[in-house]
Amino acid sequence: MDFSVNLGLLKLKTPLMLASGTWGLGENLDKFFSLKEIRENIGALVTKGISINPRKGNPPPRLFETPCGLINFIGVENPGIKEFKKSFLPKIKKFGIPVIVNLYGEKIEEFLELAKDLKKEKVAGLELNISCPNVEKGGIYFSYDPKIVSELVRKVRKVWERFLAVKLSPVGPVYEIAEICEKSGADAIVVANTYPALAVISLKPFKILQGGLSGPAIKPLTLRLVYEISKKIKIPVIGCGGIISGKDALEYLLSGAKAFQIGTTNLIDPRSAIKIMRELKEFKNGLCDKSDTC
Amino acid sequence: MDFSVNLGLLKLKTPLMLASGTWGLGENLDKFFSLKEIRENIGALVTKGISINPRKGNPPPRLFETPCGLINFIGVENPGIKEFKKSFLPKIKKFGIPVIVNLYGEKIEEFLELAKDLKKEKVAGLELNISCPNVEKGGIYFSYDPKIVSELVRKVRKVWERFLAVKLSPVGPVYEIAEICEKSGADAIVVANTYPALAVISLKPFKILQGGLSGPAIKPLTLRLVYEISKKIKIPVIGCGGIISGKDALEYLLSGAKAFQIGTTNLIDPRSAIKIMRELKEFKNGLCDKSDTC
Amino acid sequence: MYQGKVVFNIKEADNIYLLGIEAPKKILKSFKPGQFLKIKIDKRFDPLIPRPFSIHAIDENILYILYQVVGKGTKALSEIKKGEIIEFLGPLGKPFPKIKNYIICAGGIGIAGFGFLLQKSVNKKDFYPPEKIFYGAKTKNELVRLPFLKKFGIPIKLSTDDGSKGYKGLITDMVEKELKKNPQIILACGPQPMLKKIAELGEKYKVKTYLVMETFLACGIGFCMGCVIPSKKGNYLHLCIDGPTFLAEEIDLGFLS
Amino acid sequence: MYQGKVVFNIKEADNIYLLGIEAPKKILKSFKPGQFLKIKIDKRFDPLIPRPFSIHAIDENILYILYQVVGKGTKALSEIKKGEIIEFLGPLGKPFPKIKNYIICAGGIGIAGFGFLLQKSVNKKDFYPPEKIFYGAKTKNELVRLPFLKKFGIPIKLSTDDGSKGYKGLITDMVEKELKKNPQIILACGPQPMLKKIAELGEKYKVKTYLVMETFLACGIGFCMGCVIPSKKGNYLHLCIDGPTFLAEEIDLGFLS
Ligand SMILES: Cc1cc2nc3c(=O)[nH]c(=O)nc-3n(C[C@H](O)[C@H](O)[C@H](O)COP(=O)(O)OP(=O)(O)OC[C@H]3O[C@@H](n4cnc5c(N)ncnc54)[C@H](O)[C@@H]3O)c2cc1C
Ligand SMILES: Cc1cc2nc3c(=O)[nH]c(=O)nc-3n(C[C@H](O)[C@H](O)[C@H](O)COP(=O)(O)OP(=O)(O)OC[C@H]3O[C@@H](n4cnc5c(N)ncnc54)[C@H](O)[C@@H]3O)c2cc1C
Ligand SMILES: Cc1cc2nc3c(=O)[nH]c(=O)nc-3n(C[C@H](O)[C@H](O)[C@H](O)COP(=O)(O)O)c2cc1C
Ligand SMILES: Cc1cc2nc3c(=O)[nH]c(=O)nc-3n(C[C@H](O)[C@H](O)[C@H](O)COP(=O)(O)O)c2cc1C
Ligand code: FES
Ligand code: FES
Repeated sequence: MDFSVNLGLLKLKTPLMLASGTWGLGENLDKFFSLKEIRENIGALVTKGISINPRKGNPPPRLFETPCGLINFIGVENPGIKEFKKSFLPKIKKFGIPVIVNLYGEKIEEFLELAKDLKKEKVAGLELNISCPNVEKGGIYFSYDPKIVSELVRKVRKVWERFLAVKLSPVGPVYEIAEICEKSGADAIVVANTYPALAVISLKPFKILQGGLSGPAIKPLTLRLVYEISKKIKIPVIGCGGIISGKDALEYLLSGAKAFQIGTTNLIDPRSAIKIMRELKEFKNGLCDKSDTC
Repeated sequence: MDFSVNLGLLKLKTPLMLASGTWGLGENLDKFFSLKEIRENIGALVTKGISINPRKGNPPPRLFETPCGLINFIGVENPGIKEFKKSFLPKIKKFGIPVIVNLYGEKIEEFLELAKDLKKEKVAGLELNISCPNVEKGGIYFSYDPKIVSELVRKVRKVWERFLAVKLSPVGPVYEIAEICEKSGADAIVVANTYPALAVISLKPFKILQGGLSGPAIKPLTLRLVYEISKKIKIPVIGCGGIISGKDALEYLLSGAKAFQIGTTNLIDPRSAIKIMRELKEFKNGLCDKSDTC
Repeated sequence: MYQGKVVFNIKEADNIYLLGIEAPKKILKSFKPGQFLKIKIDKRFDPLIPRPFSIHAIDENILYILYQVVGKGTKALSEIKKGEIIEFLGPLGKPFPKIKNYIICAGGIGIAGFGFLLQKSVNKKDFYPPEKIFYGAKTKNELVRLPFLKKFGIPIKLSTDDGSKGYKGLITDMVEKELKKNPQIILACGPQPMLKKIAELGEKYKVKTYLVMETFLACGIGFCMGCVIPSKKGNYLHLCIDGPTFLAEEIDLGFLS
Repeated sequence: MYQGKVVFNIKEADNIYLLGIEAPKKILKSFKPGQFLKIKIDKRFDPLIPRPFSIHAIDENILYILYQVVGKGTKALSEIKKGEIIEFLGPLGKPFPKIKNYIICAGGIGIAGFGFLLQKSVNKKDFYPPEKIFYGAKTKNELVRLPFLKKFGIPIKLSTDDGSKGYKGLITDMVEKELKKNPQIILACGPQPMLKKIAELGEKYKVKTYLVMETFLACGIGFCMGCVIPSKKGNYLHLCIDGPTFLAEEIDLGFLS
């Protein structure tokens, strides 16, 4: 079965991408998969968010399990672009699958600097994480401000000629942002990042954890966003939220996504990608058996 | 332990309210509780959404279970205000607990007519459901339009002197809407209604169900809204989303809610209210044991 | 909800289990044939909503449920072990209609609820026994609980899709033959295509036809309005209050897939 | 993930269970004392994330886990029956340090991981046995697996909060007495207040002190960056890669509650 997908400037061998932050920087892919498995199953690897300077991330606790979900409050811990290029990129390039670098910036300038810095590198594309506070606008999230997103995408587009995706936050003026990404020259949008959430981790003393919710709990919410957004824009929508099985992935594809990313499931089982692709094939086969139209 | 709460114009014996649509019109309360249990445990009963004319609701399927959640697509099936007043209100008044009528309208005029119609009735308060399409504005939801919500609340406030709550949708400009409800004269806001969601109910033929997501899956999302909104406004916030246990309820109270509503859990077990109040008492006792400050 | 102790949960056939729940006689006495209960599998939130099941039989203080594993709820139920406690609510829904001179048509697990009807119609007081039982399944292996059903002495006609036991073909073929000879009231429970066919036969042979329907249920007690069945009049009936048994002529079967 | 068959899952004391998992020897051979595994309870999504457990012992092709029920994951684990299959991933984390002339201090279920250390230090090759084991619990009933621990012939000092067995009081009191007489390296695992106290004693008596730490883990393999422990230098260590055993002097224990 041919699973290849065409995302404009980027062709993937399978629609499955490893979502940002759930496979570290990807340097350990070959610890859990054979090279053959990587190339046959993983359409692309999206790195953890990369910032200009190293970020040590947030204090503990950083994780909390909720009903069918996981809240994370990692704070984009990463070694910074320099170290990434030096110590990680050479390794992950060798796996022979497209590498998409997820960029984390708190000013438009930072995204631009990161994009420029990667121009000479062998990376297949960029994914702009706009669920970050914009320090120039008093910390309000990029994703709440269509104008800023427009400016951001246009400016990055000017300096970056390869595949450019924007990863949306599921809250805020989502549809408007999706349309603006398309107009501003993005090649695809990823729908979506985690949902702002809160957990009470201690009743007395009262302690809370605020972070992003991921996992099966959010699947019905993101699936709806993918369905609605992919009716509104022409560039490919990449679905991401709560995929655990091949059936989940197929639901995203049928709801309008051209490709999909898996996140939390990698944390449950690092070999999820293999399982999901196997199930997806079985499901597709099952559906095709009954008619010719698939 | 005294659990009474003061919501301005409304005093409740306990902070627990039965959420709209999850106990029908409430006429069967005494089938599952003794009168004593009702009065000691249930702070208030919120009716299913009531519209001017009877509504037969949506075609099946109306329900779908998702991971730790439930999608419903009921479509506000209800007998209409006239029948409600005639056949249901007399019954539920007798239980001796405050009755709050949840109003469903698709025009501001409809809400006003309903409010006026209830002025002579023995109901303790109104809850305005603004997660409805506004037919005068092309079907966009009331909850997406702060101006319309402001007009709606002001107008209802003029004709309704008793307790008036607005039930927010968790999507859209939520904070703005919360502040506008306060300014426009609402006595309390309920945070929140269900989350727009989608489920694939058949892969082939591809069939979907769009509706509102409720249950434990959404608790971390609504808990965050309650926490954030109750810092922003002074009128009481009533938390509602995914409460199954006394601990869940306590988390809402500690996160800023003055009272809470239980929905989906009633569908799992009609006697949930008793269980939740018992657990809440035990938890509160447990916490108080260790210090004097509670 | 009531608590019941699982006294057995045994495999009867591929994917079909017989569950025995011990519960106070006082509670069990209130159940009538045709009614159902909902079972909360355990305290975890996945699956979240209790699942509905017919009463297959009641012996003293033991409630029997005959069920088929089709999804995560029934899968989880099949993993429950003897000695564990489960919570259930019931009786829910309306009993079977009080009819005489009728036949039963059951497809697959649709047989489950008729065991209790046979038990309760022995004394011909509140319920009457059927004239005949037509019971079809895919294969011989899926025709379950035959010894139990046979002990009531009512003629049972069997069919299997593959002919591994009884008539080879659809059970509705056998029902049609019977109606041709002898038009009688039908009470049917089974998969949607079978119910549709039975409704057609009922119309064709002008006999009163009762269908036991299914929908996904949440509350099971009329609170949520989630369990609707479209009626021919254009309004909606509620399975958990008005059903699960409906007169075929009142239902708009177009919604069935 | 690997699949293992549950061969027993028995209650050792209130809330404490011993789980035996059958798995290929080839896999088990790769586990070293101090390392852990993560267990996916079942295919349901509640609980969602696998939970981490130390290896308590390995006998032939059986892996032993000693665990305490504290929340929904361990509750669900305790309900798994003999014969069921569970999925696990491991070995994860770093082994215990290779140290000589040291004492072990275990509080409550903190004893779990030391059984395997004792097993593997019998031949004094990769690991050395401790001089003494200090093991405290709330009551006599929660001091578990004593016959197993005793069979290695290492002196075991016991304490209980209520004096129902051994010294009445905190196990750290006994450790302090020992250190006064004979300062030695400490390897400790137990509740946070115990670890804090042990770290203080280590500083006071100037002995190298190793603490086995806990956090909530997601991946357990360095992917998610969720398992951080603040270091004295101001950066974060990752329990699943750098731990779970840490040198007390390197950790900023202020974050413990
Ligand atoms: C009154 C009544 C009595 C019953 N008695 C029995 C009995 O005695 N024995 C027995 O075995 N079964 C009985 N059933 C059926 C039984 O309740 C279901 O098989 C069970 O609930 C399935 O649960 P599950 O979690 O295993 O499957 P689920 O995972 O819930 O789903 C099973 C199948 O239904 C589909 N589905 C689920 N929800 C919807 C929806 N809203 N719309 C469309 N498709 C959906 C799923 O995709 C899947 O294919 C009865 C049902 C009713 C209503
Ligand atoms: C390396 C390692 C080895 C271990 N070895 C063993 C062992 O051998 N035996 C054993 O019994 N246990 C062991 N544990 C502990 C065990 O993993 C936990 O007890 C288990 O994961 C609890 O799961 P649960 O679902 O039962 O509890 P949960 O429901 O997850 O919670 C248990 C408690 O922790 C709190 N909690 C959960 N997450 C957070 C958070 N992010 N922040 C603050 N508080 C939180 C909860 O409120 C609750 O009080 C080990 C832990 C680690 C990290
Ligand atoms: C531990 C963790 C770390 C994450 N880090 C990032 C990140 O650095 N950048 C980003 O854009 N998304 C990040 N995400 C979001 C995921 O890429 C994904 O969008 C989200 O988890 C939803 O998908 P899922 O439900 O499959 O996990 C992270 C998610 C998790 C759970
Ligand atoms: C079956 C069902 C019907 C509902 N009907 C209404 C309604 O008519 N009006 C309304 O404002 N909310 C309605 N709700 C929303 C609930 O009142 C509640 O806000 C929501 O379910 C979240 O709470 P929960 O997670 O405790 O269920 C309904 C919810 C369910 C599950
Ligand atoms: S299942 Fe709720 S009304 Fe029927
Ligand atoms: S648990 Fe994921 S990095 Fe340690």
